[in-house]
Amino acid sequence: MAQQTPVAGEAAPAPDPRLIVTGSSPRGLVAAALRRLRGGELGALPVIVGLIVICAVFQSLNSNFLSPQNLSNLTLQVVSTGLMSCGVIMVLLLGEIDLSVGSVSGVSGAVLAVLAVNHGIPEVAAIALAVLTGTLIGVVHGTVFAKVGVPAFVVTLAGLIGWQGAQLYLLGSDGTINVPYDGAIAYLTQTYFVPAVGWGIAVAAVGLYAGLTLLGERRRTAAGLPAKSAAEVIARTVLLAVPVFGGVAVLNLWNGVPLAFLIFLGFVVVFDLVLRKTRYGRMVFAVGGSAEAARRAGINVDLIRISVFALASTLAAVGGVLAVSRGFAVSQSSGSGDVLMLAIAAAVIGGTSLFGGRGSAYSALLGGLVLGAITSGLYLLQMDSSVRYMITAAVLLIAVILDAVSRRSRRAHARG
Amino acid sequence: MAQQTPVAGEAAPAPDPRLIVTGSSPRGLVAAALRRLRGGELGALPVIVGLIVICAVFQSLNSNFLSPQNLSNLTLQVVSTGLMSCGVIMVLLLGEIDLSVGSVSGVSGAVLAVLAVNHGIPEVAAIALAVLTGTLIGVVHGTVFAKVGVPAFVVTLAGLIGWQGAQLYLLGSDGTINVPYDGAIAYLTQTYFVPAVGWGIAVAAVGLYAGLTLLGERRRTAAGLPAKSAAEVIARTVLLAVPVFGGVAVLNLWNGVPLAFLIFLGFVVVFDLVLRKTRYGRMVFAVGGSAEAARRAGINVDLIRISVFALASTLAAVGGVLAVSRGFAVSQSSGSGDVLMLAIAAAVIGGTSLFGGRGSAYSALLGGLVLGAITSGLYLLQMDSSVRYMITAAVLLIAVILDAVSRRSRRAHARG
Amino acid sequence: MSEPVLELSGISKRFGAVQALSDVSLRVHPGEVVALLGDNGAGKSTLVKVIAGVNPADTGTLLWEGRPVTVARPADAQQLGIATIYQDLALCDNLDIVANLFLGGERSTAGVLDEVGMERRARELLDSLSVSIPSLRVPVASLSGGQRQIIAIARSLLGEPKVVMLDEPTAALGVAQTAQVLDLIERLRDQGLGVILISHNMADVRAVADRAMVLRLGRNAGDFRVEDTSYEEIVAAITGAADNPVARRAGRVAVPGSEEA
Amino acid sequence: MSEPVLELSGISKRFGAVQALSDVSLRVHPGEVVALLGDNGAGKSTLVKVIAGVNPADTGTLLWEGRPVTVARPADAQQLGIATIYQDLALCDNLDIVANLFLGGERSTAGVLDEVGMERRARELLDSLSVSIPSLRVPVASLSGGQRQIIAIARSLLGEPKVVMLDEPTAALGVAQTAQVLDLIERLRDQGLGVILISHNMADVRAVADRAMVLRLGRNAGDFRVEDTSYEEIVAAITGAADNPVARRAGRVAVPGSEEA
Amino acid sequence: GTTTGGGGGEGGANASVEEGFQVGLLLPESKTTRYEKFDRPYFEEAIAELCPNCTVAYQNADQDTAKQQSQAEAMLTEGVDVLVLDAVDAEAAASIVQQARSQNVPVVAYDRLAQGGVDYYVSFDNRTIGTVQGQALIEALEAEGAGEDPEIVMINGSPTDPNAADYKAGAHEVLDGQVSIGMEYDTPDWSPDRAQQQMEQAITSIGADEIDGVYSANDGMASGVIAALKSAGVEELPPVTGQDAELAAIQRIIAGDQFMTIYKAIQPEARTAAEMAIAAATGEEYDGGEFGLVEVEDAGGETVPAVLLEPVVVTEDNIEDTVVSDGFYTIEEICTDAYADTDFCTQAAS
Ligand SMILES: Nc1ncnc2c1ncn2[C@@H]1O[C@H](COP(=O)(O)OP(=O)(O)OP(=O)(O)O)[C@@H](O)[C@H]1O
Ligand SMILES: Nc1ncnc2c1ncn2[C@@H]1O[C@H](COP(=O)(O)OP(=O)(O)OP(=O)(O)O)[C@@H](O)[C@H]1O
Ligand SMILES: [Mg+2]
Ligand SMILES: [Mg+2]
Repeated sequence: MAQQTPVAGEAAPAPDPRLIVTGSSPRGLVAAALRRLRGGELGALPVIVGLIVICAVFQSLNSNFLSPQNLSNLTLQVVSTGLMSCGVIMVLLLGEIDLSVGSVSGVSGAVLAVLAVNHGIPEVAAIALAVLTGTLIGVVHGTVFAKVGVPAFVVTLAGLIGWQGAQLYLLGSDGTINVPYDGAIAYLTQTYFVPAVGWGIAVAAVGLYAGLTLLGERRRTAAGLPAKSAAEVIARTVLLAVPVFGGVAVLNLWNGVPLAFLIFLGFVVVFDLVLRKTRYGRMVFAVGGSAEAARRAGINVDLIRISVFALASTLAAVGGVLAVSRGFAVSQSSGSGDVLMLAIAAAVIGGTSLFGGRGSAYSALLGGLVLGAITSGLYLLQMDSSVRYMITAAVLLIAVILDAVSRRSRRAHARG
Repeated sequence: MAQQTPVAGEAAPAPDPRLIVTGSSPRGLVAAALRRLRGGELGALPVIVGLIVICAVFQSLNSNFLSPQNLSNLTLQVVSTGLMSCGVIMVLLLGEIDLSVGSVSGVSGAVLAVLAVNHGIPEVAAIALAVLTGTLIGVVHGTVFAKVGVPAFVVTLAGLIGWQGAQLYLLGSDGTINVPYDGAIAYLTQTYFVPAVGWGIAVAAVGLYAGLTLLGERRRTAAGLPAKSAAEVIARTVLLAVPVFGGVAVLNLWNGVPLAFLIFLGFVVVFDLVLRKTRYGRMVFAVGGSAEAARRAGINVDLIRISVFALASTLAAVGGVLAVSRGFAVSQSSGSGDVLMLAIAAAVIGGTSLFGGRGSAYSALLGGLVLGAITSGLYLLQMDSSVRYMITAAVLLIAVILDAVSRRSRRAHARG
Repeated sequence: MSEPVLELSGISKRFGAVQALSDVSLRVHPGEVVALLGDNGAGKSTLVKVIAGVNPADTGTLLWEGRPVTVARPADAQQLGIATIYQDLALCDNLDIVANLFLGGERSTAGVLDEVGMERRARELLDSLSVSIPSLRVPVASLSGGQRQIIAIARSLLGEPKVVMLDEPTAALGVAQTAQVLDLIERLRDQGLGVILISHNMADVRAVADRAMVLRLGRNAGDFRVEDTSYEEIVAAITGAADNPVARRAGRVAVPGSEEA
Repeated sequence: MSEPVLELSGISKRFGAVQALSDVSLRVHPGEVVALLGDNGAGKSTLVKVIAGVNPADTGTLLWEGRPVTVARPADAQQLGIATIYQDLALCDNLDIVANLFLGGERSTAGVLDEVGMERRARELLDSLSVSIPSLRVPVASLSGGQRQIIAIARSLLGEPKVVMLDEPTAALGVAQTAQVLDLIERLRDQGLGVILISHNMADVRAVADRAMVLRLGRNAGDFRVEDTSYEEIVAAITGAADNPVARRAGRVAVPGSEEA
Repeated sequence: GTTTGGGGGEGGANASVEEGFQVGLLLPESKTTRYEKFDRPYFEEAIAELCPNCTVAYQNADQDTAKQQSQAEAMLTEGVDVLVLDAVDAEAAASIVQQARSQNVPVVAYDRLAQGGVDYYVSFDNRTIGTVQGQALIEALEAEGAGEDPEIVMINGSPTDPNAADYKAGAHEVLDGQVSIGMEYDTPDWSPDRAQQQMEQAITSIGADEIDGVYSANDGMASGVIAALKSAGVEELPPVTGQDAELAAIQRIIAGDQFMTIYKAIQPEARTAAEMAIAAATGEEYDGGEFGLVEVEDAGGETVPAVLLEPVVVTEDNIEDTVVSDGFYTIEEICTDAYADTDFCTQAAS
């Protein structure tokens, strides 16, 4: 029974023979993509497909849906909640939750309006102070959570209630405060760039992406590490260029690229880079993956937690400022209602896990667009609220089912 | 340098010498309690202390707070959300979340009113159908979550929106539907037991507890297992008897023990027993602790998940029925607003973890009473909404800080 | 020899870009201890999970007592009579020791748990494995690595399996506990069970195994009768080379009791 | 002998109702490998966590190069120059191999990670430990038990520690990898580092350790020079009895290569 | 054995003005300005004047039916002698009325006719308000010469707020047939942000130039509507309606952005409620004072003696005669820096 079939010995540094490598030929790229599709490692693709399906359906029901004007509105409609989502994502990456973002956006908006309108402080200074208010609030939340040990859910629930009280208190009995149509505040959402600027930004963005990626891959090759081929970089650049240039072209057909949307995109890109490319981002993921492992690695877990809550509230405040800018007013109901739910939902729909350590800043953009598109489309179709609610629910489920199914196949592979 | 200090050998079955055993003398019990206090293993104690502090403060500010009438009202005020909380706890134990409980309670209430009032179906049958509606909804949620793999957050968010739509649709343009003041529905919350019945129930409950515990401990002793001493059982019985008899005495000073509160207590006790004493409850904890370990142990994880969501929605429906009973009406806003947040918050404040596998059905009772007491007390003190919101937030934090601090010391001991 | 109780052939399993198992076959007879050997990452645990239904194979067939069966879920494997001790133990950290021991197989009457019976049985079982655990009612999260491993091993003895798979069961165990587990494996063999033992400890393998099956980079790399094979031969099959760090180290150091036979 | 780099005395630690350590002392000199031995649950890992600042002691003093220090957090221990490999590895399952290797000590310029540099260094390090890992960019959750352990070991080599504590470092390792790690420990000793090695494998201990410190039920139970002490003496100290399962098993079976020297 | 129903409690028609007693005031929400800024202070003033020894207990329900019920219970616990109830949901308020009755505490329905047999009722009728808003919009459209069949957008209140349905029904009564309704929305939570988004979709769908007027059920949503129109680059805003006479709305009116708002002369309403409350608590008959008493029938078929007040349309032309002369707002409050150079403020300053 003793039989022996020795395998040919290999030097350790040789690539592992079990690793399935696909060439860099177009066929190889497609094969790799297909494999990832079957393996459930699709990243954001299912949600993007979901978004495209939603758009196609609404467009077929109402031809105004994909009109430049509607798309232009859509970009502005998603900005405020999208920014809050961006902050929520940071907190979700930690494996925690922030219920206060809506109230913080409301109270920051109230601070802004009270300072700028009632106290006559220059609008730019008022904006800065409003955002700072958000930061301070976040530091308080983070400290109570990290240092005292109150669960984040309870801390931010108290924030949700308490800051709403502060907002009512600040606005006092007058309630709504109007802000001028022509100041720095209004400028934030009322500015559109002329076509040339839009094209310039698009070219710069795509160019930068291609350039930096190529450079990075070249450094990897030089260091003897596996790197993406030039063909793959080009393919990726093209995949990025299509929506960017397409978007700019469509927006230029209406008023141009809106400043507010660029601000939102800017935050998303910066947060994505911070999360993926910096020590700080690495530490956030580490704490979210295993706070104890991070602590044992010498990471100051408390500091990371406090800073993340501070960032989340800061972004909520920025979102609040943009909401004031867009509505030319702050009222007692600013930031309440379904704002919180939408901000968290956008993050989750975009693919960020509620359980920590997995997600990306782009979830805010994608999830926000999915939710924005659903609302926008249903308003265009004009239905009874009851029907609208039910259809929203159905579309929401459909938008994530593709993602869920692919994730499920991934889950079946996970080590338990 | 070779020195050897052998330790005296011990037979394996002897109790481990490192285990610190305290006698069953009163002093021993107190010592054990103090040790657990320092070790942070306090269970529900910090929250109970928080509740007592809240009550003392409000009573000192307004002497009506602890009046029999107010306490009687308080018991009824916590019932509906408390029942929802009870269901939420099951879902939290799984490590998931259910955002739909408010909407499910609303839609069940609407089903109840439409059937009983508009269609003239007997009220008892309508109640049964309304609760069944909840169960079916829960099965749908659970199935989409467990089988399709959509995250529970998204499924129940869709539920939150969709079932509210269904509620609006059911109520139609009429909006609010009133239910009779004297039918089976109203009976649920309008019934108070005469003093004798209240005392009877109290005696039966305490007696049962003492009897069953003694019996259980005797069986353990017979089996040669470590058991609680009779002194400890007596001490525990006394600790239970004080609030039970006290509560009955106070409630009897007003209208008597309310049926609705007994229903709530009944659900809490039954769920607690199910969770701690049955195979089903064990499996729920196992799935919440590690779904993969549970699966490998041969547990049908999907079935557990579906059943838990079904239970949560069923309880939400029961809560909805009691809300209708208490308000004599169902309206388009039933179940919306902060109902959801309160239901989840009660569970978390009561000590159930958001991360699964840790908690108890009593959280619903304790957390519900904390929230109810805060609200009730602040109403008695009559403040501006803005101030009331801020104080609610502050009191909420205070109520859990003791728990948080003790938990933090426990956390420092946890294996990472 | 009797008919194999479990026979696998052509098993392949892929995770993303990694082909963890390619065309692997394995045979276990009743009353036989088969050691599954291989370098780190060779695919041993993956094979165990395939058999246990945790991660079903992409392709390949599984014969149980001669009949082809499909094992799609862990419950299927348990039904057949396969008990598994996983390398990562698969315990529920929030549950106490008794609850973990009986997980999925709780003793109950009409759904109500028989806590007293379970605790007594647990106490007996753990005492027989000579492990000292202060209290049976603490969550397993607070146990030491070896204590956890003993819990996982004890668990597999509660059913009435026909095949037991142990994935590095003694990795975290003390010398006394290891000896007990080796005794246990021999008892299982004597009772006519098929045993699959994964271990990196050649001494343990040589002590209890009848046959050694070597995996290398996800493929079969040899099948030896342990009695007839030298330590060096097996190590060479595992590392895939006669010149390996073990041999090099053995040539350099000469400490009494180092693992070469 | 030189001044101890690390010296503990009177260390006690309690978890709830369990007194895990009572009045324990320990000494490590530079260039010395101290084996910390004991049965499962004896308190070895607890002692390591006390030294590493993960679970600070209730009472007791800690001298570092003769000075009394307090180690309240893991970062404190790292600052002193103590590198630790934990029994439960303490990896972030969601991060990839490179990220885990450099966790807490990322190479970066102005906060921006130097991924290329880190990945190259990681590749070198892992190759030197002769472990085969298909790709460095997969989350460690998907690695085999031994691969994870190697990651944790490699991690401790990245800093410039003065004392390295290894809590059962070779438990999940293959024969080749174990040999590499033993070589590594010897290299560390030769570089003048103090090493605390926890292992249940007596062969490994005898191969590399200079001194053996035995814990039993949370108390010191012997301190031996490995060269001068027999296997039986150490096992007796660990199990607390001359008549123990190991001795019984040794008397019963006689398989070539079983662990008695 | 069980006993059904409440019992006990003091109160009832035996209090006296000389000794004083406690009046409970229950208001529905704090997110529109009027309740905390006007209703409550006016009511407290009136009580202080009419019954100096009386005290007023006050609660605000934050638009939550269950909360209002709890608040009412707290007041009954406190032992109030009469409840003045502005119901979140007039129908669902029946349970409060029921409970008060069982403790012999009379109830005055304030602003909204709570069901269940209240003792008195004073209000601006919700449906009438909708009618008045719609009428004003039609007149404005005619004045602007919008021509045949003008196209409007309707932004109604919250689908979960029963009062919103009343406004909506009242407005439809006059608007249907007179104008064509291009788009119509119910706005969750009365949210200005939602109103803005809905308006943007309406603009996309209809085209900014095609919209001749906008019916917005309240001032908050009007602010969102105007923001949407402004953002779409509309220079000449079509008439936009409102309700509540919020300060911000008055300012938008003088700036020419909003066409009208509904001003409810809250002072007389609050004073009437105070008079009714005192009468009910002391067991006297209330005669209706200067407005006269009418009888209305609630949904349960019970007749309730009531005072019905007329809502006032506020446009740029009558600001001074309404909100300013009533002391609702001062010129200084209205004419902040941002509005100093509007026609209204320059005139007022001169
Ligand atoms: N869920 C998974 N996803 C991706 N790759 C995986 C997964 N599970 C295992 N692998 C890969 O498959 C290979 C085999 O892993 P396996 O756990 O079977 O090794 P092993 O032989 O048990 O090693 P060890 O002796 O270290 O336990 C490894 O390279 C591992 O990275
Ligand atoms: N966080 C904790 N909470 C409660 N008890 C604990 C905790 N950590 C360890 N213990 C207990 O302390 C004792 C010593 O555990 P420790 O992990 O130090 O053992 P060990 O010597 O490392 O054993 P092994 O060889 O099995 O790893 C055990 O009885 C264990 O149950
Ligand atoms: Mg393995
Ligand atoms: Mg250990």
